[in-house]
Amino acid sequence: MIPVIRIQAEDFDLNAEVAALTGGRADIGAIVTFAGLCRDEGGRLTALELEHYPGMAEAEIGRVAAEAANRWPLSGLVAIHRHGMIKPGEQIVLVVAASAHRRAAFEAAEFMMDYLKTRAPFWKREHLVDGSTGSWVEAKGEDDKAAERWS
Amino acid sequence: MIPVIRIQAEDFDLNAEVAALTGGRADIGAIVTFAGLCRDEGGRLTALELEHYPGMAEAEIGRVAAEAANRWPLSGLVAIHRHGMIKPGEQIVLVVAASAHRRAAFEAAEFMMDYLKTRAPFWKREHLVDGSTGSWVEAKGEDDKAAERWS
Amino acid sequence: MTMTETLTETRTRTLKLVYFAWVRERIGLAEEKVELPAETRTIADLVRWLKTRGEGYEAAFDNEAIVRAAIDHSHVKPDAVIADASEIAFFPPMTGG
Amino acid sequence: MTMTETLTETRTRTLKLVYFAWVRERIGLAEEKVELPAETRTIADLVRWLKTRGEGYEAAFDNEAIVRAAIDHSHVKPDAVIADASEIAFFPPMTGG
Repeated sequence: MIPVIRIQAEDFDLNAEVAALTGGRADIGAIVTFAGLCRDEGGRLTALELEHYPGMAEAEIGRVAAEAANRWPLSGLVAIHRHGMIKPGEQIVLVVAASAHRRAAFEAAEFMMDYLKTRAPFWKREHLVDGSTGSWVEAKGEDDKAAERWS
Repeated sequence: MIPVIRIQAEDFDLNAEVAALTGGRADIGAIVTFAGLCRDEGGRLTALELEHYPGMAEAEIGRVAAEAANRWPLSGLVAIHRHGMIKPGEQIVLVVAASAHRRAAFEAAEFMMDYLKTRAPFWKREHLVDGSTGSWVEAKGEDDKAAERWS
Repeated sequence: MTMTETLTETRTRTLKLVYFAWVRERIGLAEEKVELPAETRTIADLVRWLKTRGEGYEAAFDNEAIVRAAIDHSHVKPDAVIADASEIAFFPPMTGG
Repeated sequence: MTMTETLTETRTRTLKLVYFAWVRERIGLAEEKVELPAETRTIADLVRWLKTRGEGYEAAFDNEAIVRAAIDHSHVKPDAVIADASEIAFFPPMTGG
């Protein structure tokens, strides 16, 4: 199982990613997808700007994916992270985990997201409705705690 | 938040269900989908036949969905369960859970699946490659244990 | 005849029974209407009575503990009171999802 | 000159530094090449030296504990040895996902 890792400015398509992973197979029983979307924070934001560290982003997500593949019997694993300007309602990140059984697929997807949040080199900055550039989003302690669950 | 519950013979489309749930909204940060697929069990099966209890299937899944909506702050919840003959590789069940944050979406989707497995009135029968009708699938103790986690 | 007996007899009535999966196959019926005997108060009472109705029923309820029941589309335990139910279902443990 | 000093001087070399998010903004550079002083053995040594290079660096590393580092695309702790790294990155805690 070779994980699919992509860092891109373009949007992604849930059906297409799932189809690429399952096409022609009859041994997959469970597919869990996670899509992270940009929120407008109660109408405060016009966009989130995502800066990333090219090269390291792919490498780090690849390491997280390899760890997931090592922990759970996965039939397929996809992780796509966008960068650049993303508007409220648009997709930011996608994880797809497929396995024979549901528990592995759920856990692997949740593990991927908890680790992406704390280890993938991406930084979010707010763009506000008054046209100004807001502040950098602060990392949340709860995200570190979520990631620690798996260690 | 009114859960979408459908019991149907027809297949469903992941993108369409997610779009129906998120369309025009900017307060959703996390969408978790679970799709359960028919496996061929190492080439042994040509199909799974799903019998269900019409009326009770909708009512019971509705009760499980209401409980999920009560436990987690959900922006949307979809549960679709197919019946009839389903071939290996085809989709059987779909759950979509949307929330502002990922933990609620993941937990609600997993809760829905654990409860669907043990409480929704559906029964699977195997159809074998030699053309014969195989046995009814036996319930798994691990599914009961999975559901008990939430009580 | 005591007052209690009169009330019990008044409540005797026709009930719809539905069966699924191997319970359906063993009984040989998907559904039927039965006249519920007056002394049949709970699901367990009903199962006991059904088992007197022939080999198919006996086979279906051979391992009583495994067969699940629902009253009017809600899961119930064997000690559940039938009361004014209109449809009672019997089926194996669920294997959907 | 001792043997050790000779070896240390031999290892002095040019290193690429890259900065992200508010670390980049405070320093005012996305990347730069620096001549690493011979005594700069760990990430913590490098941070100490960078802070002597001006206000922007001081502001970026004002709260040293919060700034993360990576050597050649891998997260490292402040006590990590730079050794023969070719690219070192400094950035705030990640907020992707």
